[in-house]
Amino acid sequence: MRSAVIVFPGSNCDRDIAVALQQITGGPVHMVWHKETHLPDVDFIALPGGFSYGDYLRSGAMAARSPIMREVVSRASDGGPTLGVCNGFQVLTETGLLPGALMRNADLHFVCRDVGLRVENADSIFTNAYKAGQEITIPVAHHDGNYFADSETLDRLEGEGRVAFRYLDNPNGSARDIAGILNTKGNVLGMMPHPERLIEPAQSGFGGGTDGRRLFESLLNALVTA
Amino acid sequence: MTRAIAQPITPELVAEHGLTADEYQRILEALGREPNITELGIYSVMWSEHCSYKSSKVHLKKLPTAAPWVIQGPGENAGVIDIGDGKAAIFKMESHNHPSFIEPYQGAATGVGGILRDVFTMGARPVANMNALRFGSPDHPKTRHLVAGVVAGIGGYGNCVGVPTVGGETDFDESYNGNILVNAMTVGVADTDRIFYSAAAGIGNPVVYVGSKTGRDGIHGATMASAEFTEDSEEKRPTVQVGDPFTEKLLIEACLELMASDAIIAIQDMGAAGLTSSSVEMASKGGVGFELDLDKVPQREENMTPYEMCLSESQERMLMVLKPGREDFARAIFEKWDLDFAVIGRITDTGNLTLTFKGEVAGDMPISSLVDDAPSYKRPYQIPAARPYLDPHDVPATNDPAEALLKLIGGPNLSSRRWIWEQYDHMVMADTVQRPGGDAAVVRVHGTNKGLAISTDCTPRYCYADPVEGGRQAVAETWRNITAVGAKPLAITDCMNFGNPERPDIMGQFAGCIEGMAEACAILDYPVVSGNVSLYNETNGKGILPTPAIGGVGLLDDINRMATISFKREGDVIFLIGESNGHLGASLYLKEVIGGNEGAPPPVDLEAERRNGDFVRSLIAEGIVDTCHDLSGGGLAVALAEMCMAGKMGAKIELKDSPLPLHALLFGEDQARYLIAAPESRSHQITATGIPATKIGRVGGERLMIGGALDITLSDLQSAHQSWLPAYMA
Amino acid sequence: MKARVHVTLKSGVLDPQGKAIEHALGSLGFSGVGHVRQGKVIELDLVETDRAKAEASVDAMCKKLLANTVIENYAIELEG
Amino acid sequence: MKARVHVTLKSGVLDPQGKAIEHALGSLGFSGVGHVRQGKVIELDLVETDRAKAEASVDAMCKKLLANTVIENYAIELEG
Ligand SMILES: Nc1ncnc2c1ncn2[C@@H]1O[C@H](COP(=O)(O)OP(=O)(O)O)[C@@H](O)[C@H]1O
Ligand SMILES: [Mg+2]
Repeated sequence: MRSAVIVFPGSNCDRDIAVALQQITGGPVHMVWHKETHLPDVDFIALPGGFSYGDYLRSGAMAARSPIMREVVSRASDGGPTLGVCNGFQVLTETGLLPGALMRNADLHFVCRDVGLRVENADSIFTNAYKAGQEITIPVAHHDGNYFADSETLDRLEGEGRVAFRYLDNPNGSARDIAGILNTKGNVLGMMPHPERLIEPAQSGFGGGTDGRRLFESLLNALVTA
Repeated sequence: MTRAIAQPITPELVAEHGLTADEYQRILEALGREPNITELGIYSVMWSEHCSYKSSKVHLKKLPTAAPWVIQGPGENAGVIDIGDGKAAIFKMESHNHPSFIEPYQGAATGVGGILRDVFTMGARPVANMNALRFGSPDHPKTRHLVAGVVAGIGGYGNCVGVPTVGGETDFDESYNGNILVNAMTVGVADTDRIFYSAAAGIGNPVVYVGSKTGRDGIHGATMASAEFTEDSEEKRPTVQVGDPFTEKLLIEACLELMASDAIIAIQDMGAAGLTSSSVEMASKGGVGFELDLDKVPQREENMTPYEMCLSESQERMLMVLKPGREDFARAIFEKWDLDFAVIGRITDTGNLTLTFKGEVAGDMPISSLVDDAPSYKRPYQIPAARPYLDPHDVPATNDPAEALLKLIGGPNLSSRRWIWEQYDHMVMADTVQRPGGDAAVVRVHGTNKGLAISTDCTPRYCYADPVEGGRQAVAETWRNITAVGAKPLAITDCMNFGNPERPDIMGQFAGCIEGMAEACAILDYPVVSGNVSLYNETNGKGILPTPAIGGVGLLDDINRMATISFKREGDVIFLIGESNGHLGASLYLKEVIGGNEGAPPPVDLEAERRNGDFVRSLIAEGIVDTCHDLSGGGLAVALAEMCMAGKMGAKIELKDSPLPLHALLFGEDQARYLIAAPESRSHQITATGIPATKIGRVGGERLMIGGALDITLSDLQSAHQSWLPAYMA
Repeated sequence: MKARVHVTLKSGVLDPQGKAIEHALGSLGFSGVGHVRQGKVIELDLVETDRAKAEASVDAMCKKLLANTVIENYAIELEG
Repeated sequence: MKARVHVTLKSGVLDPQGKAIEHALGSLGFSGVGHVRQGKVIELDLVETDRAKAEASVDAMCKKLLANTVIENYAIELEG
């Protein structure tokens, strides 16, 4: 499985997700600079976490208008598997690939901690290694993770099974405890929690789980075995 | 602030620049003429306490700085130690106290930015940030606002840059009411064969400016940091600097990219006193002169004068000397990252700093006079006499030990700092293997199984009670914290925060703390490789508690053999390592429970520290013990409570007969002690001659029970411990 | 010419910052403060001197970058 | 009564957001855009109907909370 990680100025989880992809999928990972206009031939695109453009103006806004995003949008619209984590999720909503917006956390504080999630949809290419309804732990680290969309959109997301993950204990005020959502075709996932930060025991201080790993294993199942 | 070049130098102007008449006389002698205003400004910052260390130099010399693993001791931007496999750890701590009091968010943020630059300027990728914070009394009307701003500022900068903030310390004491302390530390990792230094070399080589443009930020910041606070400096509202962490992130990436080539001869960040101090330091270290064309300096504002450009403290800027002919190669990298790049001068053989502006010479000063001729003072000092030993029998007992414990762990000084560290991204880079909340943070050396253990510590109430003992203790506590996770402590950085050095009692605190630190560093093989001095931390003549904050770094050979403070298994046997003498002088029990503050601090037996620590570390390394916590403020009872809370598991402790009163056994702060826990099957291995190791109880249940003295449920412990700070900040 | 772009949240869009300010003002003892909203102002210096052209160009900037029209409204003010 | 508070950075204070927006507009192909600054607007609904009293009270809110007067200026506009 070949992956591309898009690097924006201010991305800071680009290496983390590249390491996770390399370690778990075993395939090559291309780091693609935002000023590029072409994507390499890959099976999967990741938009990493971080503070692209310092989160200035609106988080994800300037990155969403980078040259490479035209190409990302076109591949994703054609069904190309695309994941946005944290800032990557913000970028995806800013491009319109995913509905809604990520507002400032309700208590206005940046929040970094392990959070409990419920896997709401375990059928997607991103979540097939989890069980539906499974409760997992993955860390969040963000200032703008408060998911907002109008109620029709929220109803539609829920009705179509496009809520991938929900917070068990909402850390940011997100509407309907939403932590991650899929697009209509199910090939684009945006999520605030960082699966790449919990893929081996050391990252929990050897006292917790490695629940982030399954997400990358799901991709491997879907994109390689299929 | 705009001043013409031709401004006459009056005695008032000299005084306004923080220079004494004697110091001005030295300038006249060095130049052989009157300085112009730009030159006066430059002398004033270079000779300020902040840049020249004029009051502290004579004492700092006493600190041990060498060890076989030290690659670079004090004198460069940061200290460098060898951590094996061709890698080095590079680290330093720095204060941003005054700016943070005036504008807590930006003051703290730019403090983080500054210390990051000190580390990546040497070729290291920053891998961890720490922050040591001291605030005034929680009841003081400003405290809450300052805590909120400082924490948001540290997070705002570090989170954006993408370096995890993995630990620190947070104290509250009324002596900081008008003068908080914000000390930030950065640790980076570099290849030992790619470390960059600041000594300029090569006559004719280009001097290059990169990063952000220069504005009128923080002019006089460096002199401000060296002047005592008065009520009206709050009113004057000196230009504060605004940090731009986004640009810093780009600067890190661009510099590291350029550093992978052979283009750089020397590099230095522009810290306090910006362009001036960076160019003077680079030229002085290389024994060369610098000629700078100020018109070439990228400027953010119009009509900037030479004075302003030389003294501006605009952030996110660096100065480099490049190999000739490599300018275009370097420029392409900085342009890729959308950063300014300008060749602003060249190296000369004159030994002078020569500034030109609009075709005229705007300043011309011998570099040696700026650095070597800077005043150095042997200020009179009087180390305060050590307070007498306080017999624990003379300290009132509590009639409710459980309530005393809850008060301690639920009070300002020992309550959980979760509210703080959750605002810091402490996991970015995905290598944090021990998160905040333990004894030391551990960050994996990327791509290996090694870990760097980091802790910052200082107990100012001990330093006040006895500076020498307090200095020893601060060093020993970081050493202990690093040992407690299983790592070998290698070296320290320090941040010496004190009051007005012109007062012999304050200078005595300084000298005393240094004496104690020096002794501890020597005996523990734990040299000082970098540091920072912040003096004049006082308001209206009232100094802060002496606060020599220590940042220690150690190496864990294998992160799979790491200890944490949490109890892990029901039935594990708990041992207390070290001797308990029930020392309650200057203790937290005395301060928080009884409301006193007398007596000598606990004596630090450095030989015992070493013995006990080496023993504990070997148990962890051999895989016998994976649960360990050192004892510090609040003593045995607090440490046990913390281990229970971290592991969500109770413990049952038996108290043996002892001549000591119960409150001294529970809350005494004797040094060189650890609690460890291991399964029964391994517990027989926990013995060594000459090391006091006492079996005191077992892990298990949902309550902490200590003999007949105390019985508290885990949930009562948790709610006391977790609620204070969020409630205070709500 | 100078342009000022006011970006405000559409009504119905949750405004955590406004809400927090409202709450903070209350705890500081300011009474009689109802609904609080927070918006942005972006000031631009433009080389363009023709009003209509300037307006069109700033409008394009808003649509493309300055505002997220899913959640925000914007208004343009020109000066000079 | 409605109050609008405009909070802007004092001149000479670095405005990282403005700088980044300026740059982004440039890369999106908008030419002729000079200096860009970003500020905040806070809108408040007030129960107070007396203009002078409202102004004084909003001024106090600005000093205490809404503006960081070390680096920011503020201006108050009242309506209705
Ligand atoms: N300002 C802070 N930022 C991050 N972590 C902090 C801060 N203050 C305290 N901590 C963390 O809280 C824990 C307890 O701190 P402290 O009581 O100083 O520990 P110790 O007594 O072991 O030195 C440590 O893990 C420390 O890193
Ligand atoms: Mg400790």
